[in-house]
Amino acid sequence: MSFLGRGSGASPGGVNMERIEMAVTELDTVTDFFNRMVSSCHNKCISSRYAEPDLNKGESVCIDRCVAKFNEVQKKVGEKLQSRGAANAGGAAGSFGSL
Amino acid sequence: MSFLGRGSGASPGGVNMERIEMAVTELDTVTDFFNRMVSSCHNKCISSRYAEPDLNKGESVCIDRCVAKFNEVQKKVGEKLQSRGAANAGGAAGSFGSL
Amino acid sequence: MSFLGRGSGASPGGVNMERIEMAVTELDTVTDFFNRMVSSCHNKCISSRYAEPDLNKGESVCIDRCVAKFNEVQKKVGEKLQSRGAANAGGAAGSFGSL
Amino acid sequence: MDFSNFNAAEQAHMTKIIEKRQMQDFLKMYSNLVEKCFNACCNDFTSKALSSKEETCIMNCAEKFIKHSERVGARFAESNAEAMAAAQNPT
Amino acid sequence: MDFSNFNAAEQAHMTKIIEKRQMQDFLKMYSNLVEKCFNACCNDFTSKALSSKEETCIMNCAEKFIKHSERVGARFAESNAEAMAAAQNPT
Amino acid sequence: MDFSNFNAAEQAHMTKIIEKRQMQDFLKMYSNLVEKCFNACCNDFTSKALSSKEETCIMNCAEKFIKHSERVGARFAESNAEAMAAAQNPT
Repeated sequence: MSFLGRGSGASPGGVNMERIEMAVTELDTVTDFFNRMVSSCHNKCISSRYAEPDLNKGESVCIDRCVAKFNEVQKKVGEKLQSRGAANAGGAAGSFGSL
Repeated sequence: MSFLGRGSGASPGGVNMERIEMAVTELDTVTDFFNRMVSSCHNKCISSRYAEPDLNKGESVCIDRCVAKFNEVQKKVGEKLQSRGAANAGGAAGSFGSL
Repeated sequence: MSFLGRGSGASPGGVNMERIEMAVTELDTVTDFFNRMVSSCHNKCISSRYAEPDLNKGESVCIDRCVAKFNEVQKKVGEKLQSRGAANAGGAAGSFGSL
Repeated sequence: MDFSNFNAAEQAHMTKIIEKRQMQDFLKMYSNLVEKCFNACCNDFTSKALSSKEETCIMNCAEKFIKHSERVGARFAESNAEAMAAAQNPT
Repeated sequence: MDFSNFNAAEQAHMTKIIEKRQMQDFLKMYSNLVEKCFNACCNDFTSKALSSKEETCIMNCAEKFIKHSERVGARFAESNAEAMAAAQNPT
Repeated sequence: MDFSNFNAAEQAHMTKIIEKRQMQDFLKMYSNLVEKCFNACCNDFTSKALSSKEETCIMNCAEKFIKHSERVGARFAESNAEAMAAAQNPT
């Protein structure tokens, strides 16, 4: 996105590209998080026999609890990353010599 | 891509960016679909012992049928999504409060 | 990236976009490779019981060997792709009629 | 997400980007659904046609996945709304 | 896909994008192949060198995956060609 | 990677892109970690609260994954350094 070569500040038309980029990163992050939640809770709660098209009672209750737990895990992992100092968690930084 | 800030209409050089963007989305969609087909049929048809480098008769026949079935599934799922109204299928729209 | 419509050559500010694009492709490739290595070696070496927060001796040794083997596999597969002629390996080229 | 501090031009820009993302997300969900239901329902490759049993499984799988996504989306929206309310009215 | 209604400038643009995508797809296929064959063939971590058994498995895995992709690609192209023909000559 | 043949403007450009990628990679690692540890540790959905056993598992999982990534990163950097040295001083 920074490809656009118009760093910060307003560009023609009054659009601050940096602000837009940050909003897009946030949007993509929430979407990715949501998709992983859908996929994980599907694995945990939905029987793969597919005998009927509707969620049964057990599946519905499981989904509700699964979403709550997934959110809890997100908080716990976030705390852990913060306590460790987010920046050096990747392990990849600076490790790119040559392929 | 709309990042470019040149919505519809022809831009300098006579390139209609909207048309290009749609073609790129189509290209990416077909590529994604093809890659999932390759991966799924590999899981279904190819033994993971890797005793020889060539596809044997059974694997070859399995691949041909797998591609046909995968295409059928694509049609069935497409019909289902259309009958349900494609737009509200995601479940995510509007659900982005804050992370 | 070529979306920018400024092919080769220097653009305003003296930035050669083609060169930047290639560097970004390289960066993304190394990152993708590293992430797959992390994930594969995690599957091979780390017990999923999570009884303690530290890597034990066996896990640490396993990781070191896993990285070495993963690099070896990368070389072997690279040689295979080169000997086959990289270009026609995908199988997808030209197969895009319509979805 | 809150775009209320965006000016009109920026909001218009975001709207276009969000529309594009929604189309991409829908297409990705579509191929994900094909892959998931194919993997769960098709295990017999003695024929290239879908058996009626496989077809029923596919239709149930797709329908159920959509209902599942909707339910997860509803719960997720609720928890986000609660989190925002809590952030604005700390006790 | 059909770009016949694109003007010359647009076709040139698409060609560049397609070339870039092909390189990216190739690189992704490469790392995917490394991951897949490593996961299928390497299960012994008592040594850091590949055993000759592992090496044979890796080479067969890579060769077989490429042949598999080519066969899927050929069948996929045929079914797309049929679908296009059917769309142009409805009975 | 070697950007020494880049001019100042190009290096500045790359720095911004790399910073953006690092933030994206961190966010992706974060959600990946949530998914992985949730899948490994949460198997009981008779309650919506995390049990203390699940919580311990989550914290160990996250900590261990980070240490694992760091170790893989260190070994990867070493092997890249060796490969570069070998390329510059062929025997």
